[in-house]
Amino acid sequence: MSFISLLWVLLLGSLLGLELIGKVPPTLHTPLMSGANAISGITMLAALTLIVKAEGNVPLLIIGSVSLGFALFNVVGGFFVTDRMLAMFSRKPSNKK
Amino acid sequence: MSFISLLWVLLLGSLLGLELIGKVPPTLHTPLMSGANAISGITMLAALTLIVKAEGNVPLLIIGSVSLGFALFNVVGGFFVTDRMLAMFSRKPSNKK
Amino acid sequence: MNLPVIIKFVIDLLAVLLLALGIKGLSKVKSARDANRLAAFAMSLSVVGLLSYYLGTSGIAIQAWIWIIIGSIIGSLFGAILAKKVPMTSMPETVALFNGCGGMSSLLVALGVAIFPISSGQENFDFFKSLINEVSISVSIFVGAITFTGSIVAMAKLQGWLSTPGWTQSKVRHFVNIVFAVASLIAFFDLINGNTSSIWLLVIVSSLLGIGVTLPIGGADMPVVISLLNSYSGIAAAAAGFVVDSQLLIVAGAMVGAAGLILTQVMCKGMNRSLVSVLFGGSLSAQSTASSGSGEYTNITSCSVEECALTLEAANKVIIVPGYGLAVAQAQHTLREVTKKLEQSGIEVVYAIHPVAGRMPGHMNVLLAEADVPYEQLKEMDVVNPDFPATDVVLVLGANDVVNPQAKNDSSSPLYGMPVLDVQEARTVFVIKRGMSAGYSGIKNDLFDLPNTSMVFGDAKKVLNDLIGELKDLGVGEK
Amino acid sequence: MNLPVIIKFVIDLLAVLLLALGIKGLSKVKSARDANRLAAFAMSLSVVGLLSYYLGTSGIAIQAWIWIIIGSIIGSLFGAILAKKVPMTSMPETVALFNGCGGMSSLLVALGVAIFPISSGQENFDFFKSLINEVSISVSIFVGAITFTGSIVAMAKLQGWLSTPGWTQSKVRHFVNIVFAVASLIAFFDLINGNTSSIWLLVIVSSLLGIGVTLPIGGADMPVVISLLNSYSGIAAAAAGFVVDSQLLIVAGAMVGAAGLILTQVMCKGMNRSLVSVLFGGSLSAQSTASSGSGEYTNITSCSVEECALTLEAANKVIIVPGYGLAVAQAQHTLREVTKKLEQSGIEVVYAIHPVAGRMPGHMNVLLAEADVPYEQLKEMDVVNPDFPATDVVLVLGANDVVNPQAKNDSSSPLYGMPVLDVQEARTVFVIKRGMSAGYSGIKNDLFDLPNTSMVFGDAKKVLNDLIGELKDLGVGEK
Ligand SMILES: NC(=O)c1ccc[n+]([C@@H]2O[C@H](COP(=O)([O-])OP(=O)(O)OC[C@H]3O[C@@H](n4cnc5c(N)ncnc54)[C@H](OP(=O)(O)O)[C@@H]3O)[C@@H](O)[C@H]2O)c1
Ligand SMILES: NC(=O)c1ccc[n+]([C@@H]2O[C@H](COP(=O)([O-])OP(=O)(O)OC[C@H]3O[C@@H](n4cnc5c(N)ncnc54)[C@H](OP(=O)(O)O)[C@@H]3O)[C@@H](O)[C@H]2O)c1
Repeated sequence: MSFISLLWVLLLGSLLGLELIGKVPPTLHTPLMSGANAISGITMLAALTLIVKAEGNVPLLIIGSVSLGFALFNVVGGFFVTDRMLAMFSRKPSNKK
Repeated sequence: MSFISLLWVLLLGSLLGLELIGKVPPTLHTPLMSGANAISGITMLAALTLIVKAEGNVPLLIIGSVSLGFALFNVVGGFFVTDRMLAMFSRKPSNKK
Repeated sequence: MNLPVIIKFVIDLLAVLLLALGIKGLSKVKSARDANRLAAFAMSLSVVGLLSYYLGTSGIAIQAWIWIIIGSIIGSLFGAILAKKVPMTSMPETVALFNGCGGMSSLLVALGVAIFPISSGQENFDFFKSLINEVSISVSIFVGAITFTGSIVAMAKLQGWLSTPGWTQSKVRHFVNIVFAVASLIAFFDLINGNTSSIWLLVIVSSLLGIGVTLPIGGADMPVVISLLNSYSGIAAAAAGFVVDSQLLIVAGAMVGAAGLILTQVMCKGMNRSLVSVLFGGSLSAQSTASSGSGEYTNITSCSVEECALTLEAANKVIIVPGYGLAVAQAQHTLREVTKKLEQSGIEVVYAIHPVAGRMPGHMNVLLAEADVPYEQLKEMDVVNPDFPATDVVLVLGANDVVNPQAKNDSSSPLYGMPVLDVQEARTVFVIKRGMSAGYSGIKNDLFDLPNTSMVFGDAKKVLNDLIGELKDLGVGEK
Repeated sequence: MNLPVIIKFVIDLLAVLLLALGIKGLSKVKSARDANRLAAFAMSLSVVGLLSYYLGTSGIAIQAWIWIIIGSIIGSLFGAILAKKVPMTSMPETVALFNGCGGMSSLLVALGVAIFPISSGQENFDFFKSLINEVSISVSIFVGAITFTGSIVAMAKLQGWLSTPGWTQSKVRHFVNIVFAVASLIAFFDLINGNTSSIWLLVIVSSLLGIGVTLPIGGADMPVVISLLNSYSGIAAAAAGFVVDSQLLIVAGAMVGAAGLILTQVMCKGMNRSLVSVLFGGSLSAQSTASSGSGEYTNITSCSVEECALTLEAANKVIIVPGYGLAVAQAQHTLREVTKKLEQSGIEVVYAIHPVAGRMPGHMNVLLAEADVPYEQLKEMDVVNPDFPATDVVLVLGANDVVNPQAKNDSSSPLYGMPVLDVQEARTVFVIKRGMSAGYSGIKNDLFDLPNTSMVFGDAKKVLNDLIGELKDLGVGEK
């Protein structure tokens, strides 16, 4: 039962993802890609779990830590760079002032 | 765990429902309402389950059967009536022929 | 994890996909009809999935089959007959009735499970599991009962079987409803605490709550209420899904519940209303009798059917504006006869359809289509509005708010911002209604005061019948 | 079901809601920036949820904390520095790099779990559970490795570190890739069968597959490929969610995976390409060298920078059309200097931005904003198109396809149907590019043959620098 429910969660998450993006203006394709990319770094949670559950197994701790590093590189860098791009777009209102 | 997963299913189903309907032209409000209403008769599955699992308990069988009747009244009537309404709208193409 | 489980999962998954596609498709004109059929197919698929699962595992007893067949045949038969027979004018009450029965079904399932606990097949029965069970049973009963009684009241009001009692318009009703709500809550917690007998209390007070909330709401707001109750019946289905442990039910119920909520919002917006004022504001028409008395008309021109016929005879282009009153009078067929006569004399006739004209959104299209008005003659508001200046005669038939120029000119008006038909720009406007009373919004209509507007008082159907006679006398439409 | 579980569930739920809102908001100009921050907040929230859950249950060892802190600090630091430092012209490769690292992270987690099976806290360990575990580990490794190597290749190609080897354009590549795919499949099933050593085979062949698929694709198609790989990294995250039993990971991964797929489709459409031809068609530019040779130009006018400067000096209204070539030449700052000079002499200057001009969709806006071009001067295609007939001079800077009139006139052209800028309607058009080679689509540009078009050959940055000199000599912009 639990596994079936997880499959449902997978299916519904996918359907939701399909629905969430309707029309995107071309100007936003790149920032949206970059933002979604940052979100895909959510694997950091898996890396964290690995470290916490490693129970002193040093090789596992190292693998987990490296994995966490990669994930956070993706997440932090991704969000920052998206913000930088979007900051360029949103000069509109600041110029109108 | 299983219950938590069911809650996730509930949440994601709701989010999906929120996303599915974007802009509906007013002409379709009534058919959409009526069609969605027919779908809510999905409780017929619960009624069926009740009957199958009643294990010869007659009052339960009766309750299940009445419940099934109500649900199917909703489902069958709902889909038919929606189709009748939508048939009226879709005269457009048949007139163009 | 055996074969039946896998098969059922795949079927359920497919059913959910198709249902989602169905709901999505129903919101687009092009795909709506196919989407409805798709959803119907998905529902049958889900039944096949469930039955095949039980056939593949525990089996289904003969006795169970008998009750299944009895229940389905009776339910489907009545549903199909009603759906075929019901006139298009009664759509709102029909949808309300169907919806109420859906709620009743959830209520009954929950009651059945509560009274005769079934073996759920789960071996690891624990306290926590039973708590969830009781919560979902209570929710299912609560929401199911509200949906049922609320929908039945809505239906009765729309059918005219029930009027709005005066006391429901006073503040007392809020007090009464709060009492019901609190009582439901007490019964709810009592039930979860294991006191099974309070189940009947819950059934009764939540039924009363459904009645108490719906009764004060005016007939014109009913579409919104039905849509909201429809959303509730989705929630009831999802709760039933927790009771019988079915993800499919949970997903489908949640989808309908959420989509219904959005639709309710969209509907409110389309009618220039807010959900809060619909639910707690009481009947608009009750409020309006007061305010419409204070709106003073200063320059009303009333005229006879004969005059109207004479003007029509001389016209080249006529626009018909049908409204709520036409639907109430069920005069769409008579109207069609009038317009046929005009067309036969070479007069161009067009129908201007406001999106919320009638009793439900989109209702007017359905009514006129049923009266065999050719689709090409139905023009949507945005299309027809530029044509009014070049129009000789406009016939406003039981419409009021949708032709009120205040919506454009008077920013203090409650109608302000609602898009309207610019009938006042035509050469002559005839307004056919029974008296000077206001429309749905209860607001004075500036149109009636304009010099180019004449009122023709009387029931829409009667006036149109008279008009047919007059036109016949004038020889219109009899080349 | 204790308190930590409930708290974690609520936090996870909130995080998913916010992430969904974030993805949705990122697709609307108004809300994009806030949505990005919202998503970032949701991610931190999810970390807090996870850590507090473990603190509340099994606790977190000091040693674990140390490794957590080391990993996070190093990763975040490098990420933040790169994100701050990287020039806007290198956005595509930066996104590719980040994406690849996300894939690597999923790959490592799966490897770690596979090599050192951890106690998952589940007491009822059974065969079925371990099967699921192995499948999800394999999927995570497979998709993670492809994402990683594919993204790194994409980055290297975009940076110019890697060119497209000739053999990858022959049919051989399909054969090679099929071999890799089959080998992955074998390793996959071997792994599920319990043969843990084949994990390394899986890592190697899926890495090779990622390289083999990405290497033949031309640089201009890279945005699509990166978007697709981004979708993959979502799938890898979802698979990792199955490995560590986290619904949050599954939902977020699935959402990103599906949204990435849609975005990939939308992007392809915006560039008039199909996903299949991007993935299996090989490099467009490799194909185009052939076809562009066959496109014969009959009426090319070439002119010097001096002539161009003279015409500019006499103009009243100038429109700049920046394209891919401008981005490659990194000439946006030089361009800004030229336009400043023109403006100072009272010439009206406007930039016409085609949606897919540049190296990525929306790239041009970012580049010009970085060069401090005032936002008011950036005009979108639909807005600027009617202005061309009233324009004296158009400067086409390293743009080609986006100004090709074939897209409107020639229904047999592969470009047909793509919206373009109607530069040919201006009085004079100067096209600044290095030679006669074709653009991204490899198609002859009819614009170059028109009598009012003159070519100014040379690297965009060099030509613009020369132009500054010439304008200075003419005394433009020095009142
Ligand atoms: N379509 C929908 O979905 C929907 C749903 C709910 C609310 N609404 C709201 O309802 C309004 C609809 O506008 P509307 O112009 O169609 O209707 P309306 O403003 O409600 O006006 C209807 C008019 O018809 C007249 N009438 C009633 N019965 C009649 C009969 N038997 N014969 C002749 N006339 C009759 C009434 O005047 P007398 O009493 O003087 O005859 C009344 O003024 C809008 O405000 C809309 O927002 C619409
Ligand atoms: N923006 C995006 O998201 C994106 C992504 C992928 C594909 N695309 C596609 O790319 C095309 C974009 O159109 P476009 O007009 O911007 O570009 P284009 O059609 O690719 O043409 C670019 C032109 O710039 C010239 N060029 C290259 N380097 C130069 C330099 N250093 N100095 C001066 N000129 C240089 C090239 O000619 P020479 O070699 O003769 O100089 C080439 O003809 C569209 O077909 C679009 O569908 C766009």
